[in-house]
Amino acid sequence: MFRAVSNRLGSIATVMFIVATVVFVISRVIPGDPASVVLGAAATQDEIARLRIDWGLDKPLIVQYVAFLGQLIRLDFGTSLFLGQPVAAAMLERAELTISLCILATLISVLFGMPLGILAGARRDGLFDRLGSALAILGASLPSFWVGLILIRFLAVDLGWFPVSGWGGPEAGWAERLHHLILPGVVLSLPNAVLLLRITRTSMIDVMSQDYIRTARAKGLGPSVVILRHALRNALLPVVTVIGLTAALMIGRTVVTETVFGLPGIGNLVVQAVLRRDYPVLQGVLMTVAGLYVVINLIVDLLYRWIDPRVRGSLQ
Amino acid sequence: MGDTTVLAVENLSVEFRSRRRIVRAVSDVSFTLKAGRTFALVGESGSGKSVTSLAIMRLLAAPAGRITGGSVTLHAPDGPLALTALSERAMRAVRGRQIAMIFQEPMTSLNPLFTVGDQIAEVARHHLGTSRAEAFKGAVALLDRVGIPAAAHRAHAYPHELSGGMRQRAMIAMALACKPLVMIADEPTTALDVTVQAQMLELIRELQDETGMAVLFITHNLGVVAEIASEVAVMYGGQIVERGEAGAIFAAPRHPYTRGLLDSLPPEIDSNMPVRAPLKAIPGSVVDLAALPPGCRFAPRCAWRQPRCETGAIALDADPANRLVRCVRAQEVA
Amino acid sequence: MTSIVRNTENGSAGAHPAAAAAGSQQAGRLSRRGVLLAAAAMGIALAPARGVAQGSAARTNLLTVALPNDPPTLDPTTNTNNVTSIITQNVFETLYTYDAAWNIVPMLADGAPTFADDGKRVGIRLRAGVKFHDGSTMSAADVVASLERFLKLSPRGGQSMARITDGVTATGPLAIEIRLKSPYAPLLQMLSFFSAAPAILPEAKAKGAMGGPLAAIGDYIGTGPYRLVERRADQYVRLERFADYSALSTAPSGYAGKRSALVNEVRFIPVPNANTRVQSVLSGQYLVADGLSTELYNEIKANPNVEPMVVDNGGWLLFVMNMRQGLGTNAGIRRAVQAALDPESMLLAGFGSPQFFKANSSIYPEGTVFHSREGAQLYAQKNPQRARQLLAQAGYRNEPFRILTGTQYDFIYKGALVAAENLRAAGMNVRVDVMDWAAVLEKRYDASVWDCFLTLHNFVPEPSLIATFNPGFAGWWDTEQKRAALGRFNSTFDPAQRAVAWNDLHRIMAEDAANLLIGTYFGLRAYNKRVEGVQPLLQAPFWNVSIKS
Amino acid sequence: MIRDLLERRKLVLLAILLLAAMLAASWFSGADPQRINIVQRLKPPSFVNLFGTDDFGRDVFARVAHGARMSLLIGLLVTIVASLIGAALGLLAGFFRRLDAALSRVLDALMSFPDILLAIALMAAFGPSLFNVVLALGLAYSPRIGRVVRAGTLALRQAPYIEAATAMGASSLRLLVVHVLPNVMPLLLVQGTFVFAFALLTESALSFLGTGVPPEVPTLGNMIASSQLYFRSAAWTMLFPGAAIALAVLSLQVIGDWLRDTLDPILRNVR
Repeated sequence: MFRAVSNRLGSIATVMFIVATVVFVISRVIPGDPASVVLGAAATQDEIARLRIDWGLDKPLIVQYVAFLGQLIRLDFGTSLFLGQPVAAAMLERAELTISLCILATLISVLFGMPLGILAGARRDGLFDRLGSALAILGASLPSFWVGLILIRFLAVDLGWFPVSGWGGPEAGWAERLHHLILPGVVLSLPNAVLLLRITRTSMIDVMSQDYIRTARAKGLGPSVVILRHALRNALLPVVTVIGLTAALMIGRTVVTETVFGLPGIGNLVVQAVLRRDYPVLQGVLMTVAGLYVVINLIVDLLYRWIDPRVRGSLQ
Repeated sequence: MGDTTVLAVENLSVEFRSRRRIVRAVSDVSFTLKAGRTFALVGESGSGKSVTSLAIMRLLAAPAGRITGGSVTLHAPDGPLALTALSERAMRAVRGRQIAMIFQEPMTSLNPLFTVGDQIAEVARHHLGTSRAEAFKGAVALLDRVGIPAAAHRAHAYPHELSGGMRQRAMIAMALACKPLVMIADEPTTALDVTVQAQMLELIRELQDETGMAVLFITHNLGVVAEIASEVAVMYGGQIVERGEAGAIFAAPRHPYTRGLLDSLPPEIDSNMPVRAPLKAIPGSVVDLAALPPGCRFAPRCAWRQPRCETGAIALDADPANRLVRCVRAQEVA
Repeated sequence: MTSIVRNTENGSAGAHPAAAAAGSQQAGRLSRRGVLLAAAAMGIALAPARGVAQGSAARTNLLTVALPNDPPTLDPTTNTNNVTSIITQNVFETLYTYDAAWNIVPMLADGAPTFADDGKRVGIRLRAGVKFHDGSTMSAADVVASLERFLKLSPRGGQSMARITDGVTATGPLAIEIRLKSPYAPLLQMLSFFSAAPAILPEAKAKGAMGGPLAAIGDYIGTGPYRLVERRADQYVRLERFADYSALSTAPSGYAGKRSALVNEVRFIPVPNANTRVQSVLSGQYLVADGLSTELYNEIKANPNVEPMVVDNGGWLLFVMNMRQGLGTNAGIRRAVQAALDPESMLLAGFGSPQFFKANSSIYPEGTVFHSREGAQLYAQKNPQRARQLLAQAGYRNEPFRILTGTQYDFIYKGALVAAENLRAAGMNVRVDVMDWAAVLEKRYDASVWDCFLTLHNFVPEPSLIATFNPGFAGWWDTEQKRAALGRFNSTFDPAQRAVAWNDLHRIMAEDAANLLIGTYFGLRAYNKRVEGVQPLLQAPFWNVSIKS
Repeated sequence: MIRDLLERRKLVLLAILLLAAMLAASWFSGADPQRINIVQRLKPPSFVNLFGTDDFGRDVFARVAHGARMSLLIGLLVTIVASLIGAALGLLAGFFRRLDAALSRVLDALMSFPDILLAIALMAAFGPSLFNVVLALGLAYSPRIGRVVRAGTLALRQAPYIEAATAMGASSLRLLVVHVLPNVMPLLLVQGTFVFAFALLTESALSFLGTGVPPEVPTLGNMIASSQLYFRSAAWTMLFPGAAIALAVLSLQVIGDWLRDTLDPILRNVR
């Protein structure tokens, strides 16, 4: 067991190193410089130069790169050039919103994707199967921001059922917070729900054709018991990994959803960081997101091994 | 035990219907299962023997598979039950309770994510409503009864932790959970190696003597039939071509197909069988159930073929008293 | 760049779709209850409650203001960002300010300044008993330290003024003196205009931040009617009423006179997406939305409970040419460009309808001191043929004429596209280089990359405050006659002579054709009808503003 | 299984026709998508302007037609770039055990960035131009293809005919190109179709965020981004481009699904 985890950690370390290098190169190659953005259009050239020196942007790239890696080891992402606060603090302030949004979106995608997938897979080419596949393909082809704008227009502005943007002031309780997160949650969950539906359906079809399902029916068990107890648990194995992975990839998609709905989360922070050339924040968010993805990947992998008794015993 | 009939299959016919093809998998099959005795259904794959067993259990893949004729009647102690007429819910009460079934692939017939004990206990808890602990204790007893060593420990094992033979024993234990009247064994020994095969047959015979249950044994291996069956029916192209007492048929097959099957057996396996002609294979390939010839379905491959074989349908008529043969030249074959 | 971000901001703060709406102080509370999200999600979705959506706005003592972007910093002195000024003008005050007619009137100063040594030594007396937010009372030492900080850090006027300032000293507990190297006419403008402003801070705070922006929230101590309470970047800035604010007794007029905080809290929320910003005020989620696109005027007008407000002195568009390198150095080509441009269609493309702009040749409108007819005949020639001749005479050989632009402000982007069409009609080989705002701002100072760019300049009450006259400003317009006229304008005190000098400068601007005036445009904002007291100013203050319940 | 494939063929034909129509629409749309006519701005759909006009007075139908062609072009180019990089990485990683560890770490690293995030960062780094969008998205999607090709190559490596070819002394390069590549092509084709669909969506999202193709290049994403403001007063400026993207992605997915199922027998032994 230990050997399996240690070489996984080894590979994770190399992956994170490559990620760090890619992030550094990207952020340093971006044209446009943060100093001019902070000082405003009327600032003269020498003021901009002075600020660049303050931020150490004038040092040769190699020096900046080493400094960057040094900071990373200590998990210190440096201070935002723009927000005047440490990057870690900026992310923490926004993490709560993004994480709540992702949890809600994952729940919505599970609540809609899986049951439909199970029903579709249980009886192949049945009504649910056709309906499910049609919904899946349609859902996967709608651009999320377009759906967001339409929802805002009709549900928020015309009907007034939901707030238009943001997620309530500091005094807002979690009920109001939630009310703000419903529409973005739905938009964010769309691609995941579709993926879950498809994966669950394929997995169900595969499991329903297995011999032990025929055995279960031969034991006289009713269809609901056969599906829910015997088929579902086996079908969910591959689905669990997908839920884990898509939750991680979802963070990337929050960028669009948070922009459409004006939510001050991490997704929006990274767009700002790019547009304001706030290198430290860009590096911090990209590292965190990539790190999160790798960690979630590991957890899901271990989870999968633990659930499946066939593998649990012989953890190679 | 005498020979009280437990299960009667009369003129059973099954079809698989898809948009452009109708496969007549089983045509007009009749036989009866007697308590304490084993009835064998023999034939090459595609002869309809497995479909017959699934039809009895009403486990045909809906909506394609359908029973299009005949009936299956279970003579339970509290009165006969026409299985083909039962509602799905009523049939569920029969499956696993009065009629149990074991399958060919022990490796995949058990749910990988549940312990063996749980899967056996589930039958008792479902049908008899016994408590979880009691059912599990029963399961351990059954495992012990079917010859699995250290049954109490093994009950907590997962299927992948058992050998093929042990898993098949677990399947048998599961089948016995509710002391069924009939056990259908669909090629239970095919996937096992020869030594384990013999033990399995011995186990089934013991259990049968002990419980008096009727066994429908489905196989393509004539050697196994000789070992275990008292009565046998040979199926070809969805029809029974010959039915009768096992020993008699082995000694004097009256249908060309049965004869061909026996001739293709390597002699040394059946040392107690007089050596007939040299090893011969049956020419041609199995008939296509979607394009059945008019007359005898074996005619295209039959050495004794005559024009009249291919005109009208051939009846299954009693040749000597206790033998049925579906061949006009049965006399000459013997 | 989400292209539709209408903003009359002069500064750049290239923020575009920054996050909007307030974050949560009770961070801990929600995450502990994260697990209830699922059950609640279903419950809430089924019970649409309009009230909840506007929960925070319903209270009558909370004024929510949606702004186009999140200010990079709240320091009133170190940057020219328009959103920063809008917020901090409620927190800090300056020695002088403007009344409704843009006359300069005392604010923290106690009366007009005294001039000695023919204008080189300026004495200013200070009001007594003015309270800072931290309870201390304003003294001469505070003002001296604040002005020194202004001279050192303010990019707008401070640094150019610093070159001709010997020093600032306290001549008494409530009196200071500014010693200049030469008379400086725009001095009072510099001490009044609230952008990169000479905000008055306690001495300790000013001295503590001589190197850069104020760091902690606690350092933002001013004398204004509201205190800065909390700032969560990209989420909100919260100001609270300052109980013992020392108000003037004179009647309120423009920025001058009595300022009173009529609401408990003013909360500024960045909502960069223009569409979302206007929807949030139309749906009643926020009470005020600023920097809106004039295209939305009709839609706002149609809404029963929201009032549109056109701000007539929004700013003006300038077509700046590169005098340091490339085609722009050739005067003939510049005049050809001047002849080819059609300001009317450039403005129509950007602002939607003539109701929201004036295609005129003067930076300041009729009826104001600085209105000028000079250069009118060179304005809006819309004459591609004449341009073609001028190009031939200037020896133009079809080299690419590069227009540098970004999409941060849609009226700049569209104006640039129309200008490109006009120049192409005159036979020029035009290339439009579009990039995001941060890159535009950087590239402006790289003379090798562009030939011209269209930019905006916010309304400023006095020409000396116009940044583009500064020779260091991108484009590097620095001809001999311009430098002389600018020198005369800045050194004379006598208004008549200043008007003459200004007219000369206006004429030279048209003749040099380095900075072509395209026209002036109006700003648009919208506010809920329950809000009273919002003034039609570009940087509208939020004192003397109340909410009807 | 076979039955529903035949039935779906009609659907796939329709999808292919739709994509072809979107590609060709720009040739017979008549109006010039770039012609600015301020007086005609924001006119509702009419016979003159089938999809109405936008805030510059340009004909929306012409712009959607050109936009569709441009977006599809970008999608295709991205797929090609992603396939080239992905296939190269995948083949090398799959075939040469020594390279496998390093290359698959690189694939994992790229894969750990959500595609849109990586694209945004690359776009900011490269600056907004058509070529850069294709490069950025191509890089972002290359690991998705790389992993599939690697899996395919790994599976094929033990295949008897590969061993036979090696036995006959075939050079690894020849082996890769002649033997492995053709057998991995179906995998590439299926994955490529889905990458094409995702690229369309991501390109439009990039344009919406303002970090995509320069605004004057009429892609569908740009059109939606710039028409947000007129959603209430002139909804057609936003609805038609959005519908066009949805239809294009829908068609690509139908084709992708069909390809995967018809090529399934081949894939099955590889998977």
